[in-house]
Amino acid sequence: MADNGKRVYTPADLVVGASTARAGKLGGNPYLPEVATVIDIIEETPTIKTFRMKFDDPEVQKNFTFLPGQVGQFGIFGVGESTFAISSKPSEKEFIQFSVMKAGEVTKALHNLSVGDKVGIRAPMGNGFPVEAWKGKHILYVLGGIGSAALKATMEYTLEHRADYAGITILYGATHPTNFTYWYDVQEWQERSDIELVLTIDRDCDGWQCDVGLVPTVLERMAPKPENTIAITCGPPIMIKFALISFEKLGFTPEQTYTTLEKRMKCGIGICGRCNVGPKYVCVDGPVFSLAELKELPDEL
Amino acid sequence: MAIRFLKQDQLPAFLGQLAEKARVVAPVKTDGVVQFQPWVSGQDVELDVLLAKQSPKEYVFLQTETYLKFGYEMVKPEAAGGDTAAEEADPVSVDDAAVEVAIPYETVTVEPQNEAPAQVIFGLRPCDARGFVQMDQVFGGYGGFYYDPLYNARREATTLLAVTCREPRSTCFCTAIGGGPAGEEGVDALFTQVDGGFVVEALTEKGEAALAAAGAALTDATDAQIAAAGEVKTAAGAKIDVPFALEGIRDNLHDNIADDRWHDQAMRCISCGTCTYVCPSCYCFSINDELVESTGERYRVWDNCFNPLYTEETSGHNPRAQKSNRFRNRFSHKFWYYPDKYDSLLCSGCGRCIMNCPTRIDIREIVRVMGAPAPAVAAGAASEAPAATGDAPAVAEGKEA
Amino acid sequence: MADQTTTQANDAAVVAGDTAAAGTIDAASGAGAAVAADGAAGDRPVKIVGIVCNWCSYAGADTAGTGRFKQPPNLRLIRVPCTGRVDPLFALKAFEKGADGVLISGCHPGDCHYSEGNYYARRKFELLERMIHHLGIPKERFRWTWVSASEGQRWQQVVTEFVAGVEKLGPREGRAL
Amino acid sequence: MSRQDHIREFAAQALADGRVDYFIGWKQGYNSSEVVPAFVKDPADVDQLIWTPLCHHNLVTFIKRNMPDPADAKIGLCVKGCDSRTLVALLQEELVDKEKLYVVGVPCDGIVDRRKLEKEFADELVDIAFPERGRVVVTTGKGETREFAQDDVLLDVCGRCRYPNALYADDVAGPLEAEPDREESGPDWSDIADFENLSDDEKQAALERVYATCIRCFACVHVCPVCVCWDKCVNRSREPELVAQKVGAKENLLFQMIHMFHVAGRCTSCGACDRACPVEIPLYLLHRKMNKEIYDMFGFEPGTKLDEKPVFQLFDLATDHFGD
Repeated sequence: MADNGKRVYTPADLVVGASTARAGKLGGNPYLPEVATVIDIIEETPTIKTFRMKFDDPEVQKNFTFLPGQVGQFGIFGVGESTFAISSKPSEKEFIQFSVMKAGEVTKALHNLSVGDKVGIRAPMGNGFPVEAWKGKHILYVLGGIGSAALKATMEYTLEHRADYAGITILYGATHPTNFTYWYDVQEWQERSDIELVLTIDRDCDGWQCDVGLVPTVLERMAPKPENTIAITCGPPIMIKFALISFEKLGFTPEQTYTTLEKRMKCGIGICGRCNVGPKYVCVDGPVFSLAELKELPDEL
Repeated sequence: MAIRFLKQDQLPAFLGQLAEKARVVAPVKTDGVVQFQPWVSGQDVELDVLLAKQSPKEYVFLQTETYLKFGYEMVKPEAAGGDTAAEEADPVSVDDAAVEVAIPYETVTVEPQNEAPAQVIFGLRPCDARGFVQMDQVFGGYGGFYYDPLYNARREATTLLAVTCREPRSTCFCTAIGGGPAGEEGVDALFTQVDGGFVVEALTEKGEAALAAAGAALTDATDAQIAAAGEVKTAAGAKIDVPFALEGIRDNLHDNIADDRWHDQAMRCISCGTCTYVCPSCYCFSINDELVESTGERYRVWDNCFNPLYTEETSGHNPRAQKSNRFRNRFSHKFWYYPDKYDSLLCSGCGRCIMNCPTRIDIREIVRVMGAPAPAVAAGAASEAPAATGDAPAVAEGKEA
Repeated sequence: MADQTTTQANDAAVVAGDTAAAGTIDAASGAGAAVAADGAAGDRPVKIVGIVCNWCSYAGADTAGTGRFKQPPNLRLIRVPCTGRVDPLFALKAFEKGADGVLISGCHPGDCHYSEGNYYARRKFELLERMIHHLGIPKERFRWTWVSASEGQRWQQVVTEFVAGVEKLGPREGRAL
Repeated sequence: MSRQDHIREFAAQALADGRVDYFIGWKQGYNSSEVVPAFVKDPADVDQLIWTPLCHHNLVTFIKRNMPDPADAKIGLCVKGCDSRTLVALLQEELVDKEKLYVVGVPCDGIVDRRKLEKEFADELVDIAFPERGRVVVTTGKGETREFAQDDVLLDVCGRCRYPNALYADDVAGPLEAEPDREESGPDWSDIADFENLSDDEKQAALERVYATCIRCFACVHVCPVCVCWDKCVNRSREPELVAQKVGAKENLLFQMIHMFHVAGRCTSCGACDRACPVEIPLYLLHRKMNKEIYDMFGFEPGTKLDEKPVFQLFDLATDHFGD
C-alpha cells in the first residue's frame, strides 16, 4: 500500500507540519508545535473569536502554505491543543488564522488570549478540498454557524480564482443575525455581483431582510441544479445530516457532495487512533470527505 | 551466523555482561505477578510462567512519555537608549512611547525531549516481538504516514532477545495469525530452551552484536543441541490450536459492521482498558499538558478505545457512545482498519487479552463469530440473535469448508 | 498565563454547581496552584493549604486580618461556597501537589449559610481524618474545625497551633501523597 | 434439585414469560477452569448457565448505569449474598429500577480464589472440578492433577462472610445456607490488622509499592458495581483536571484514594475490584479499612438494609458529634 499515492516520509527527508525549515529545525518531530504570537483577535460573535498568528520563526512564516480545507492543531502550552480549520486565505503570507468557538477546556483558554501571547501551532494537516479538480464547475456552499470557519479558506480561494469556476452560490444560515461569523466578509459578498448569496436565520427577528428558515429547508426552496455543480456543506452535525438528505433529494450524486468532518483529535498525524471513522482517520484521510466516501464508512460520525 | 549455546547456569552471567553495556529488561516475578522489569544482578528471570502480565511494549512505547517541556517568562524590555533605573524610579515622567516599549511581554521556551538509552529486552516471546513489528508500521510512517521520532529512537536502541515458547498455553493462537512459538519476525536473537540450557540463534546484526557483547558466557552449539532445539520448536508449534482461518475475516467484519451480534458479544465487556494495556500491539494514546506556575510539560500517555471519554467531543457528542461501538472498534481495528492501512494484522496471537480480561472475553471467539459471514437470515428468526458460544464452532467449520 | 487561573476557577465553580462562586474559588486545581507558589524544596517553610467556607471561616480569617492578629504566613486559603462542597479529594490533591498540611474550616454546626451543608461535610471530614494516616499521611498534617465570622481570635489560634504542629514534622519530602 | 437446576429453571421461566429481556448468570469460559458472566436471551440457551464455586463475578456490575443494552432492558440476574449487598446499595440510592429487575438469590458457601490456585503451579490451569462439596480438583495444561480443600483456597472475602444468602431476591435457588449470628459478632476485621499496625511511613511505602504497578486500565472502577459515574468519572475528567492521566506514584495513589472515598458508604467490600485487577493489586485492603472506620463511626454496614440511606447522604443531629 506504499504506492497509494500518499507521501512517504522518512527520517532523512521529512516534510511535516508547517514547513521543511521547521522539520529540519525540530529534528523532524511532528509532535512539536511551532511557536507563534497572536497578532490580532477579532470577536466574530458572542462565542466565536478569530485569532491571527505570526510564526515566531520568519523562515517558517515565509514558507507556510496550505490547501483550502486543511486543518491545524492550535493550542496553548500548558493547556493543550485542539484541531481547527485554517480560516485564513491560502494566499495570505503574513499570518495564519483560526476561528474558535468557546466550548471546552482548550477553547476557553484560547478565548482568554490577548495580542502578544504565545501559542503553539502544528499545521497544516489533513487533505483539504480538491479545488483544482473542481475548476470549471459551479460551487455551492451550504454552511451554518461555526461551519463557516471550516469553509472560509475554500470560499476565499474560489472567490480569488472566481474566473476558474462556473459559478459560486453561498447559502449561509445562523440562529440569529448576531451569530454570523465573518459578517464583514458577508457584507462584501453581498456587494459582489458574481456570487449568489442567500442568508437565512432560524427564526425571524426585527430588521432582518433576508430569508428565514432552517438551512436544509431554504436549500430545498432554492432548488439548485445538480448539473456540473459541487455541493459542499459544513455546520452543526444535525444541519449536515439534513443538508445531505436535501442534496440527495435535489438529485446531487454522493460523488458531487462534500463535507468536512470534525472529531476529537490528539496527535493529528494518524497515530493516536481516536478520530477514526472505521478505517479512515479524519486527521490524515480527511477532514474532507465526499458523501460517496462517507457512505462506505460505519455509522460512527 | 554461528549457532551458540548458553548453559542454564550461565544465564545470570550472560545478562550481567549485557547489563554492563545496556539496560536489561526481563520478566521477573514480584508478589506472584510476572512483569517485565529492569533486571538487576541477582534477580531470577522467570521463564517458566508463560507470558508476563503485560507485553514489554512499555519499554519502547512508554506508558507516560514527556516529549515537550516548556517555560513561560515575562520579559521586560529595556527602553532603547533610556535609563531604566530612572524610568522605574519616576514612571510618571516617561513619555507614552517609552512606556509602551517597556511593557513586559511573554516568551515561551520549548524544549523537545527524546531520550533513548540502549536496552536489551530478554525473555520476551516471539508474539511480543511481533507486536513491536506491528507497531513499527504505525510509528514508522508505513504507507505514507508520519514518522514518530519518539518511538523510533527507543526502538532503534532496543535489542529483542526472544525465548521460544516450549509449552504454549491453551490461549495461544500465534500460528493462526501467521507467527509461531519460535517465530523470528522482529526477533534479534532467539533462545530455545533445551536440556541444560539455551540454543541461541542470532537473527539480525543487532542480535549478533548483543551476543558478541556477552560472548564470554556462550559456547558453540553442538549438532545434537541444534537438533534438540529444532525438535522443541516443532513440538511447540504442533501444540497450538488454530481457532480460525484468516481468509475473509476483513471482508466479513466490514459486512458485519452494523450487525446486532456486536451487542451480544459486548454484553459482558465492562469497558475497561485491560485488554489494550496488556496487548503487545495496541498503541492508541492521548496527549495532555501539565502546567505548574510558569513551567510545564506535554506528555503522551496510553489511552484506549474502551475509555468512554476517548472519543467524546467538546459538544458532548460521542461517536462511540455505546459500549458495543467501542468494543467493535477494537476488534475491527485489529482485523480490518489496521490491515487496510498497513497490510498486516494488529494482533500477534499472544492471548493476553483473553487471560487478563476481567470477564475473559475471548478474541478468538469474537473473530470466529464476527469475522464469519452473517448467518443467513433464517425465516422468522432474524430478530433472535444466536447465542455466541453455541454458534461459533458451526460458523468456523462452515468457513473452512 | 494569568488567565489560566481564572479558567480553572470557573471550572471548579461549574463542578460545584454554584454559579455564585464563579471566579472566586479555585477548589481542587487551586490546591495545587497554591502549593506550587512557594520556592524550592529543602529547608523551606512549610506550605499549608486552607480550605475555608465563604461565609464563616473565610470571613473569620478576614476578621483576624482586620484585627491585626499575628498569624503564621504559611497558609494559602482556598475559598469554597460551603464545606459541603469539599470533597476529600481536595485535601488529597493538595498533598499530592506537595502541601505539608491541609486545614479545612467552616461554619459551626447549626450556623451553615445553607442550613445543613456542614452536617453532611463533617461526616466526610471525620472519615478522612480517620483514614488519612492509613494513607501514609501523619494525622498532624490534617485538621478540620469550625471558625465563625466573628472568631478572628479563634482563627488565629487554630492556624498558629496547626502550623506549629506541621512545622514540628517539617516539610514533607519524597512522598507520593 | 441442584442450585444450578434452580437457576436454569428460573431463567427459562422468566424468559419464556417475557418478564425479562435477558438473564445474567454464569457460564463456563474458554476452558473449564474459568467461569464468565453469561447473557441468555433465549429460554433454549439456559443450559449454558452453571453454578460452581468459581462463579465469582458480581453480576450487579452489569445492571449499573450505562451497562444494560438496550438501556431500558428488563434484566434477570443471579446474586450471591455479597452481590446482593451491592444491589441493595444501588437500590438504596435508587440507582437502579427495581421494577425492571428479576433477582435470583443464590445461597453460597464460598467462592474459590482462582488466583490462589494459579500460584500453586507454573503451568496454566485447564480444568477445575468439584467432585463433591468441599473438594477442588485442579488439572494443569501438562496434565498434572492436584486436590485442594475448598476452605483452603477460598477468596479472602469468603473466609469472613456474614451474608451467605441474598438480602434481596425475588426467588431463591434452593435451600438457604446457614447464617452466622450477626447480632452476636460484628464484622471480622482481622485481615487488615497487619496493615493497621504499620507506622505511617511504612504504610506510605507499602501503598506506594503496591500501587506502583497500577496501569490505570480502570478495570477496578468499571467492574465496581457501585461505582456509577462512568463517563463522568472525576478521575478522568479533563475539565477540571483533578487527576492527571499520567501514570506515576502520585497519580496512581491519588486515583485509588479518590476511587475509595467516592464509594464510601456504598462499598460493601465485595472484592470485585481486586479480582478484576490485571496486575493483582490488593485493592480491597484499603476499602476494607475504610469500611471498618465507617462501621466504627456509624455502626453501618453498606448495602444490608433496603430502607436505609447511605450514611454520607444523611446526617443525624442527635448522634453526630463530630468536631464538637
